[in-house]
Amino acid sequence: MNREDEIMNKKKEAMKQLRGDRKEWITMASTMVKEQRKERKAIKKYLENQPATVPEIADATGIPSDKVLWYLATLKKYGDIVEGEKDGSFFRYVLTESAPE
Amino acid sequence: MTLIHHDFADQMDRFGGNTALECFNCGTCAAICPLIYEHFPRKMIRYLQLGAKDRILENAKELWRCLHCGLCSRTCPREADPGEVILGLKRYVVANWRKS
Amino acid sequence: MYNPKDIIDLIADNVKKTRSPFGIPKFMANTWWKNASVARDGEALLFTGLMYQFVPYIDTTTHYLERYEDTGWANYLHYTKYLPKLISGTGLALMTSGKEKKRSGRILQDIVKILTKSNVDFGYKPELDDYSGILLYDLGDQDGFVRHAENVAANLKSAGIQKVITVDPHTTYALKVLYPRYTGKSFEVKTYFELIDFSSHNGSRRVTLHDPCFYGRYLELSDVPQKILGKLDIECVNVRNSGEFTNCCGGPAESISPKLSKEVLGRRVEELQSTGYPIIAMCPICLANLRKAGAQVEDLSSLIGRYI
Amino acid sequence: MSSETKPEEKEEKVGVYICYCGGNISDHVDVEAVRDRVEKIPGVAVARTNMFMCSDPGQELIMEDLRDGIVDRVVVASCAPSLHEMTFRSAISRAGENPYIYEHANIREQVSWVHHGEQATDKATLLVSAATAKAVRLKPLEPIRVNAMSHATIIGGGIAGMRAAVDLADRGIEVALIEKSPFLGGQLALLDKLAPTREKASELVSHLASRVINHASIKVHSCTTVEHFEGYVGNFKVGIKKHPLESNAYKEKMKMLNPVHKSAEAFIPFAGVYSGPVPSAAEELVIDTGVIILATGIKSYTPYQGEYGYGEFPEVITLSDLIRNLAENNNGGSLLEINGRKIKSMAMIHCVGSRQIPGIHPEDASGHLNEYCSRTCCSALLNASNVIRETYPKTRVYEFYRDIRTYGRGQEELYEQASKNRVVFIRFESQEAPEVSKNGYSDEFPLLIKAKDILTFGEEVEVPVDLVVLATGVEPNEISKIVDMMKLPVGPDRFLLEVHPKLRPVELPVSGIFLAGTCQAPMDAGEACSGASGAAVKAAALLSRGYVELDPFVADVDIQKCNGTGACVEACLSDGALELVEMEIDGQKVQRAKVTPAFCLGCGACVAVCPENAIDVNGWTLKQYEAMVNAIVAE
Amino acid sequence: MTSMGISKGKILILATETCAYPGANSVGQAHSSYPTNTFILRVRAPVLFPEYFYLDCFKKGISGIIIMSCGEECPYEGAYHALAKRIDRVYKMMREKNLDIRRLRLTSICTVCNRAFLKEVNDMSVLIEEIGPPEVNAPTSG
Amino acid sequence: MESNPVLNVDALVVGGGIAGLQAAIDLADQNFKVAVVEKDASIGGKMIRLSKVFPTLDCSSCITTPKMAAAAHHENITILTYCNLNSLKRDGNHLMASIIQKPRYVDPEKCIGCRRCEYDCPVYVSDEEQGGFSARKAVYIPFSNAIPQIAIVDTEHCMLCGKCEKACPTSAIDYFQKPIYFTIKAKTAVLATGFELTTLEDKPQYGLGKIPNVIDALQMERLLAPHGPYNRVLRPLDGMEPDSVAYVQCAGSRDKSMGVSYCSRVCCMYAIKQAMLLSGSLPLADITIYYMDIRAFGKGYEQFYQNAKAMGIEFVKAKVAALDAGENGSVTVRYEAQDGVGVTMANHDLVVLSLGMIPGWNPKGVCPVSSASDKFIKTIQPKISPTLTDMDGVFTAGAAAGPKDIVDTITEAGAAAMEASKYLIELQKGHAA
Repeated sequence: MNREDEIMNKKKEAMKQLRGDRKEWITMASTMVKEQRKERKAIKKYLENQPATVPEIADATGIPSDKVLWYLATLKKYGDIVEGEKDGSFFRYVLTESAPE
Repeated sequence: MTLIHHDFADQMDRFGGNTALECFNCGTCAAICPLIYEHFPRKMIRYLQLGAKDRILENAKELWRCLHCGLCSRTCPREADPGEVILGLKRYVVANWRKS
Repeated sequence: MYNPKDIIDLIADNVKKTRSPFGIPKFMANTWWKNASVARDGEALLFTGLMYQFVPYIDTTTHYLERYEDTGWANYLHYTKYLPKLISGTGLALMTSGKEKKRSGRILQDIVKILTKSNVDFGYKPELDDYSGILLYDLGDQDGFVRHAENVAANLKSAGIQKVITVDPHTTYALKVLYPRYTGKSFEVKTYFELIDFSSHNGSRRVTLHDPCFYGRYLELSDVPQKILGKLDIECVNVRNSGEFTNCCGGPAESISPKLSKEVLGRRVEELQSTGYPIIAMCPICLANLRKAGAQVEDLSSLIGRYI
Repeated sequence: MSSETKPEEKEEKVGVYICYCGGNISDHVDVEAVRDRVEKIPGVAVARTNMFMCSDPGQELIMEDLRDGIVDRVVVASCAPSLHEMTFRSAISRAGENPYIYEHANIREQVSWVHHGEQATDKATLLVSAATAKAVRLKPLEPIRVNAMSHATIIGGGIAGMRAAVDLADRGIEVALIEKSPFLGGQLALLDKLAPTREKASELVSHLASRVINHASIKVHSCTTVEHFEGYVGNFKVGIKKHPLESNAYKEKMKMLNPVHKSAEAFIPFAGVYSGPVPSAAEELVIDTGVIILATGIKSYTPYQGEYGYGEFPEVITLSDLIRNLAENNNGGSLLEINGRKIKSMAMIHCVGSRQIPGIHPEDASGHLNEYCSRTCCSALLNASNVIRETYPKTRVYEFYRDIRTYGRGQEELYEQASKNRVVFIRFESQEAPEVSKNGYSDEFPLLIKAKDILTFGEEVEVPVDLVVLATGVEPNEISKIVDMMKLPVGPDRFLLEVHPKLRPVELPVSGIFLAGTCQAPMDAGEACSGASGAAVKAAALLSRGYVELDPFVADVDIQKCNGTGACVEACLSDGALELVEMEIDGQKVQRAKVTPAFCLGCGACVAVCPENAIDVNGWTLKQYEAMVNAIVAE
Repeated sequence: MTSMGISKGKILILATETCAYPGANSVGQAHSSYPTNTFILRVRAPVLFPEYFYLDCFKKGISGIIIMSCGEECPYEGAYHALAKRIDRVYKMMREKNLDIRRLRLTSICTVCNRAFLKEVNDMSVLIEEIGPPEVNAPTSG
Repeated sequence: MESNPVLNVDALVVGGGIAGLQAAIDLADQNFKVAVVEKDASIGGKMIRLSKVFPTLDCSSCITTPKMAAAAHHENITILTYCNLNSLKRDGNHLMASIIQKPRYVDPEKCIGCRRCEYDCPVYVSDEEQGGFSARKAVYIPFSNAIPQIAIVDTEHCMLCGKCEKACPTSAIDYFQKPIYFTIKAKTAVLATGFELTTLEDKPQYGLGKIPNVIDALQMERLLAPHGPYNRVLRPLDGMEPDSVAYVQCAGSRDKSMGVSYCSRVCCMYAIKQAMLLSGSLPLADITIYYMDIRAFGKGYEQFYQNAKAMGIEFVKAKVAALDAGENGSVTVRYEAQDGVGVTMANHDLVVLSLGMIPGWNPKGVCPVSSASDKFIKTIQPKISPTLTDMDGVFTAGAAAGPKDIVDTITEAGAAAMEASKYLIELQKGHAA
């Protein structure tokens, strides 16, 4: 076993240990991320067909409207959507072309 | 016009509920009161503050709207105990009725 | 709205003459114990303050008062003045149905069962069980209240009573807070539910508690019933205005303005019903009032009584 | 156009950095388009953008380019230069370059906040282009270093002046404290028990005054006024004049000086601490000093004749009158007694001479309105009410107010205490002020106050009273002479105006002059001391090095071009800044202009008159302006 | 550089560092709009500019110049007086060259003179729209 | 005490908000060595999180960043972020501060602030810096103008998936980082520990934080900030642009039923400021401020208030008694209209609670400095030496010693620096003698 492998193995061991120590947090985060992926996907999928307002997305996806807005604000921050035209008192949100996932 | 009696608040001491002057008239008691009735109970408390005896006696009946539920006293930001002030006024009015 | 002066005079007069606010002699109203197996002697005295017993009469009174309040010709006929007088005393007793009276009695009988199950050493002496006078206090008849309270307290003291078990919030407040303040006589006062000591697991259910103002705010006792129900697998679903911030049921306004009382009641019932669960009351006035609004409501003692 | 000796044909490398300002700019100016266009301007080596140019990563962009040698001139296009010119200059310094190779383009206050659409982007481009044209012509400059005297002159011997004096003296700096009266203590000495803690004003004043008087490093000049001012930071000259007592207004107060106490450190109630002998004859002196702290303070507003019955009824007095009465009369009875009259009921009226509203309140003789809140009167009034109610339980107190402003620590408690003491509050709107009139109902109370009371649902309330107390606000002291001499900015409220309330709250635009206490705005004693110490710390920092660095923006003579006509010397506005000196050039004795940088104001009056274009102001040259104009007119 | 969208005649504003320049910023802070053909140069004191500077500007195609000084409040004592005299000479030279003297304005703008600032720029903007660009023939600079 | 590494300075400043930074700069400018200890991952305190500041309406970021940069780059100042003060005790002529630097799980020397880790991290975590209205990642840079620009890993939400480690161009991620313990030895200290707000949950009548579209004033600051979560003001329930916004003043001050009897001093002015900014961004919206007394006591404040009135912002004199959820996401405000009909219910699309200021730090158990009955740090000579605490050589400034606005805070920070520098000079003299 060469020295590099040895270091790698040691790190793997340490990571395993760390994962064990933080098990509770990791499980919680993983569950949360799973849920988030699902919801994010649903929102984006709906937006693929047409720009939409928060209530429209909420109606279509069944995700509570405050949560929809929270996702949209974040997606906007990371460049996946942009704010579009205003419709009454609401803005429509538009998927950007480069949006991954 | 409301006429002021300088010593009324002190005269109220013997009827209890003598914290009326501690109220800073924010209106919480009126708005929180389950009766949802105009300015009640702050209106009566205000008359007491000013010593507007006549106004209190004219409107005395209103005092008995109070359910003595204590919500106003519990939520009063000044801890001026509006509920007890109203009870004190009831006693004052009853004493007044009995006197006459 | 009725003239408070008339009501106060009437009640004060009734209490003076009959020691009952409605002018109904005690022997007529307080009959529940005859059908209950309750000892006379015990370490603590069960003191009902007769509130539950009066409820059926209050209902009847309100029914009439409501009919004539603020009607122009009622005023013209001087009904506003004479009506309250008309519906008090034995006349009132005759107008009130026996069924209602029985229902009230059952609550007290349940309380006896609950205390017994909790191994509380208590007894009941009808001759010592008196009206507390609280209504006079609330209405501002301070002199009348103090006179009456001194009488009641002296009675208890001379019978050597130290510990008192109460069953309703108004009487509890009177004995625990007002008597020491205005009569100088103190007792060790506990409500019956503070003494409950048993648990039961019969499958969970949910109820909505309506905290009475005196328990929730003045006496800060509302966490006690919650805990006891928890021991019985009963979950309490709280509305926003509960505990220290509970909302009045409107009951206390009945004698002065049934209309006002009804408005307040309506708002409170709406809030309580919003949970969708049955409502639990623990005060005879709340109980009667909420029932009047057609809510699905029962007394705390009735609910607990079923778990014995 | 005269022949221009071009420096060596070295291409300047300008870096242009354009800020988004988090949308403040980029919402109206297409920042990326500006960048694209500017990049093409000759001389621009690189053009970059950032969300916040002033942020650390933004500054790092510039510093990296400088360190890498990509650029040697910097233009930042962002907000107003007053906000961030210094920020970017210091970033350049940190990158090891001369901070004066910097030019600022203001594309926020003067573009994105006033223009919209495509034209905003176009104008921003032109402004950046003009800045670039100037930047190309910038040369490194060295700041002018002048020795700074470790000496401070403080004008005003009130609480703030004394606080600053003690701070600086303790810090090892010599201090001259100038006070126009024979007493130290200013307005604070006119008070008694202070809100909210009821500390005795006399004790606080005495404590600080005794430190001032006994401090080896503080020289107190009482009965003294400032008559003359010149110089620059680190080296000011303050001409002062000491006045004998005949010439000023403090005779009355001096009479109270008990002959036994006619020595320094005696506290005279409602006057202050007597700080030493009054000069017997006028005397003029000049103080050489490094910095100046203004602590010229405030005075009480005087109600106009008839304002709430003032001057009309003897029973209407000011809060100052009341405080003095309270302190001086303690009859021990259950009723307050003022001017021999037992006060059974009295009214306090808030906001007299404060929070005045155009159209409602009349302007004073000089056309001013005090639109500001005087900040201290609510607490002072409540404090007085409490003292009265606690000392004279039978005296009823009514307070007529607009808003109760007990904002500070322990002040809301004062308000609550007043309520507990059964002071009755009546609230009025400014347009329906209470009316004070003769009481027509009874002889028991001479006056009647009528007010439309908001707290009583807008009903009119009538209060019969024996006494009306007006809570008069404060106004800055009359210091127009000093303002003119030192060229100080004054705000619309007539108080001295700081450079920026948050960035530089105790500084004035004239370097080396600071603000302490109430000459800046109404304050209570604690706040005035805070302000004074805040000014002192800035002065201490400035003087701690023994020298001061001045902006190098001063006139500079090109000896090659100068032919000694002297037109510049004639045009010069600052004594001593320009002179003709004899020198030898090519073996010939000639006259040439010479600049004394510390005195030069950098105004450029000399520049315009030189027939040879031989003089210019460093950093602001005529050539640079011409280049900017060329950039603006370029298509 | 591409032709700019700002096609109207251009107005040059010489704004003093202590008064008018912060005054212009104060207009910005108030988000009050004014024409875009205005170019504010920050100056320490406009007394720096010789007579020919103004004439050169017109020659270069500037349609109007507003000097926004501190007026009598000027921190450089005597500068305003010297400036005023100079501007009188510039007016004389402008007349000689047939230039409408309304193209040059000497004003005082303080740090909070929002309304005065807006009035000056708007007035000048209206004026140059009305009278068009300047035509200068003779050489001017010394 | 363990033999922790020791940092020797003249002055320790606890708290890297505007008060601490100003005090540090004023000390450092006099050539004293200063260490600033900040508990958050960035300096800047509450001020850097605001939109604009009253009464000048300057952009808060634009005023704070120069001070942050000036302190961070000052040769006499050492900034220590993400550090907790464990204890501050006197030891003879010195103060000994025991400090724990929390692990960022990112090597500060290597991180270049490029945020690639943040982009690649798959976990969305509610971003408190944005009022919880949008998300950040489990590895993130606190906010755009944070100083220092160094990422931190939020271990509570980290899955240890390794994506950030892969994305980092400088191998700065270190999952095994441990807290660092060290000691600061100083001669004097300035406590500038600032304030926190009461919470939306503190008053049951205001809905315990459960009524949609009831937010606090700091959340509104984020909605108004140019780089806020939505880049505009929207209702958090459903993204609607509000037509009517209400401010509930004294929602955490002057209210004994909540245990806060004092005035928080800044709420009137920030509510007016926000109202003005709102009327700029939502010109058609109705804006109402429910208040008891408008406390516009500072320089230029009263005029600011009068301007707001002239702009059409409605001021209603009443303390709001209760809030309820209304129809379609609106909020019902219940109050007594004092000159009108009495009890009134009004509906608004968005309601902002002007919460109260409470101390940001409790010295108990950490440092023998006393708090007053209002729980803020006690000052012993509030009139003539307002920054003195009851611990010799320890001074306080800003909101640590009671609610305070920015202007008063900055001035007071200068005053604390003055006291501290005098104390240092006294010490030097003592040594010389």
